[in-house]
Amino acid sequence: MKWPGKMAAEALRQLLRRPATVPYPSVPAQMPERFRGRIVFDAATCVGCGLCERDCPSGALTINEVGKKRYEAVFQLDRCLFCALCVDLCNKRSLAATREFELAAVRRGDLRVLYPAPAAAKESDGAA
Amino acid sequence: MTAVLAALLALCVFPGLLFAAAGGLAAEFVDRKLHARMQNRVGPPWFQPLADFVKLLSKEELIPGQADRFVFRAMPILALAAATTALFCIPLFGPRAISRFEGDALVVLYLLTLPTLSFFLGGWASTSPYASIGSMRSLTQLFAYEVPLLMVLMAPGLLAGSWSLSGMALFFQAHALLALSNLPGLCVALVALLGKLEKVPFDLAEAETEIVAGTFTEYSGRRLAFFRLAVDVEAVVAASLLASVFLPWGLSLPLAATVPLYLFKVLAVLFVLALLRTILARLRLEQMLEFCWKWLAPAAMLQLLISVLLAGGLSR
Amino acid sequence: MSPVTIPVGPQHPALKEPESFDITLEGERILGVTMRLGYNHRGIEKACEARSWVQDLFLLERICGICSHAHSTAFCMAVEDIASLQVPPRAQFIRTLVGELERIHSHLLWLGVAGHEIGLDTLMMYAWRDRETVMDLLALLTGNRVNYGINLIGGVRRDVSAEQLEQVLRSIDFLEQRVRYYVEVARTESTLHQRLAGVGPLSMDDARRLGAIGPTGRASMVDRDTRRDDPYLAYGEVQFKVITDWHCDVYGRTLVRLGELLESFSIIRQLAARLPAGPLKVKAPRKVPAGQAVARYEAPRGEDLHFVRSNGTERPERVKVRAPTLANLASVAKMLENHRLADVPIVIAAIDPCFSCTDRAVRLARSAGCERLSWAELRQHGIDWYRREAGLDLAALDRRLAAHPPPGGPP
Amino acid sequence: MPDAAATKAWLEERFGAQAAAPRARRVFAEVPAGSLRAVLEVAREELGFDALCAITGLDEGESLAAIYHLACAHGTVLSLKTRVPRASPSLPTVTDLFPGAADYERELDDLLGFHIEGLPPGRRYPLPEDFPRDQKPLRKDWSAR
Repeated sequence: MKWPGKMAAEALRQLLRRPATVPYPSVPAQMPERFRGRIVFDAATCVGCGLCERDCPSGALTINEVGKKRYEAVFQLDRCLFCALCVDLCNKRSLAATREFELAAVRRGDLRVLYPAPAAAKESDGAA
Repeated sequence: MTAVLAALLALCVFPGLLFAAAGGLAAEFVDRKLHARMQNRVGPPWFQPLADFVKLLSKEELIPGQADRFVFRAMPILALAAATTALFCIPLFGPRAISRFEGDALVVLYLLTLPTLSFFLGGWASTSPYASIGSMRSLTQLFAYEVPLLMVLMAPGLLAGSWSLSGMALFFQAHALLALSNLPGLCVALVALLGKLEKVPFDLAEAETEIVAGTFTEYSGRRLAFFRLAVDVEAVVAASLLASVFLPWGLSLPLAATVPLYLFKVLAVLFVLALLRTILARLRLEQMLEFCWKWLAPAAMLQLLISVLLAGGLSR
Repeated sequence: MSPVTIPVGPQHPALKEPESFDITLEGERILGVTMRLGYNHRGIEKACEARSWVQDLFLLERICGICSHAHSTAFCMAVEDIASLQVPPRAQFIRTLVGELERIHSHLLWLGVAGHEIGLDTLMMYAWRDRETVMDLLALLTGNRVNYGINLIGGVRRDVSAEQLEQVLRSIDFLEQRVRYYVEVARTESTLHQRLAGVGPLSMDDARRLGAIGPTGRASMVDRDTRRDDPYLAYGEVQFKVITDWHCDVYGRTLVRLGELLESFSIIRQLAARLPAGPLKVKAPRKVPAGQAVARYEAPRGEDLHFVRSNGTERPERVKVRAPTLANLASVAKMLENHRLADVPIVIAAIDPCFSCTDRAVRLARSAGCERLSWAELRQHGIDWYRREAGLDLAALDRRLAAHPPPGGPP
Repeated sequence: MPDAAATKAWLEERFGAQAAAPRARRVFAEVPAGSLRAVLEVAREELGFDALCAITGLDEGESLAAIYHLACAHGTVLSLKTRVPRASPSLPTVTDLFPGAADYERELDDLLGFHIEGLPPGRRYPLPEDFPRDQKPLRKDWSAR
């Protein structure tokens, strides 16, 4: 039997329930373990084979040799499509996908991330 | 001098512009919050309607090049003024309204129709195809819900033998049980009100997915803010009207009791309106006309018949 | 009243993507519809010819945000066909599992959009709330909510663990109960029924003649489903019904989609129960031998066809994508004939259009007599207006923006 | 019920076309442009290939080619290729046989520069109205820069 207002009971039930909305960003969002977020680079283990750079679908990643067997990585986050193919291709596990996804920036320059080569002083750190 | 001051006070504060605007914004908040919670959402904070209003006031106002500038500009003011004026004749916290005279029930109805007419004229004057179609729809709709609404509002008048809202309220203070005979009328009025306030399922005039914003498509900035405020005020005025005509109980109690009672009645009306718009889909124009003439108008006739018979019985 | 033409699109609340329908009306009645497509043409087919096979896989996955798995799987199947790769059964099952989860998410999305188009926003809120469950599942299994990136030529990239399967089954149980509720609502809520029944009719003959596919065709009794007719992945090993409906209108399309949701739940349960053990992928050659292949995939919206031709190099010679919406668009004009303006949004929505898929360079439609402002002029106008009218000085912000133009702005 | 082998045999016998069936439910064949419409029509009437899934346009250097992908209810896909000289790439329309094909044929025109004889008038697809008419992006000698 068709009748208007079949959803009334459901609608009234919702009044007693907590809203389903996740109050992001006041409550941080947790991504699952396999999430493909920002890629991090471990310069210490990189051997500069260039597999990642060759197959990156959007050319977001470049590995530069800065000294003898020392490599730095430059990521263009505005080009990266977060497929994490580079992570799968890396034989030395120098690349890893993180769960970090809040990558918005005001300036395009901020989206260029440099992971310096090991001897170039500090630990590899993120956004400049 | 005091009379002038009192009149000014009534005009600007209570039950004039300030009260109506505050009430309208509060009504919008209640409606939006209930709508959101019934959809399992959080909904806006209490100041959201006010914030929207203030924001719109500060926005740039664009008037289409081909629009009739006078009509385009005047209509939001007319809508707001008409809706606010109607409040003067409605008994709020007691059986007697600020302004009362024989026939004020019809004046209130007329004043409540003016906003719809102003939407029509405003939309028509803006010459955009979306607005024109919205205008045509709002006018067509008007004929569908206005007649049943008028009929059910006449019914208590027939019973009370008065064409004044205050007169009706006074009558039902004396005959509280008789007011129960108007409950079918209340149901009809609630549905008709959805049409008057252009809410789902009768929001054809501003059906977002079909004609963008309908009559309001070309409005922006201040004028849009006034139009939206007018709709809010109309909601609170219409809810007050229904509360005083169909739920007239307890109006002669002391003020400390009538104020919460009034709020309760208005909130109850707003709740039903919010529920209806949450669970129904928008009807098409011809479906709406069919519904109003096939179901709503006969129901209103029935209410009229009940009232006539009862009135006949009383006079005997 | 003389006929008026109203533009629905390229920007319109009823459309989620830019396409343009010019609708000529007499009162509320539609006299004619002209479509203008192509706003989303991004030259992906051309771009594929300049990239390596594996790069193309991820590019093609981004044709569409909703049926991304459909495109990437269809491409993989075509390439594997050319290179004669035997994809391990476990990989086939995982691809099928993700494909069916994608169908659930797409159909629930559609249900919400349909509710919104006819003013029943509550249905949208509920359907999309429930859809979050399947989005979270997809993120859990593949690593992202859309653009799953699970495919690789020759197999899949990620395994599914036993705990994950359990989580999938739990969520499926919940979703099934919700979908049964939506079926109940669709069948009994009269305002909903009034807005759907008899709207956008497409007879079986017309559907066949105009080449309607997917749920649009099946709701007109065109009993075609690539999953059954041309089995691929693991579809040959599971039992399912092809849902058809005789209503031939938007109501029928709703029932077909809801019925397909229930079938998808059953398919997923069968897949979970029979997931074979084994490797996840075989090695794909870098240079695909010369050849050509046609792959068909039953995407949520209908059959997705990929034609791939290789000339034995690292790059494909030609990749052709025919997304389901393009095949269904011809029917839309037919459905709208002599109908009412109020039905336009739901009729367009009812084929579940995905214009990004369809078009795969964005320019403004130029019309005579319009004043056009460039981005810079528009911004300057805003700054001037706020300074004049509201006393707000946005010049400081302007200077900062001038020093660092916002991403995406024109040079 | 036309499976791949039967379809292949039918094409070879009836039209003397070169056909191949590389796997189950897939048939590729080449027919001259002149007999394209006849083959399409007979394939639909006699073998039940009643759905035109897509038309792929190809640039093969000296010539342009179009592949008509036809499907039947039993899952077999018949890909009929026809070649036309690059200098005069003219093909007859099939919109009278398959009314849904108009957009596919417009695409052939827009992206590869086929001339489709008898295509009913309509707006361009998929390129914008103000895109130069002589630029055909999917030809191999065209590049974005």
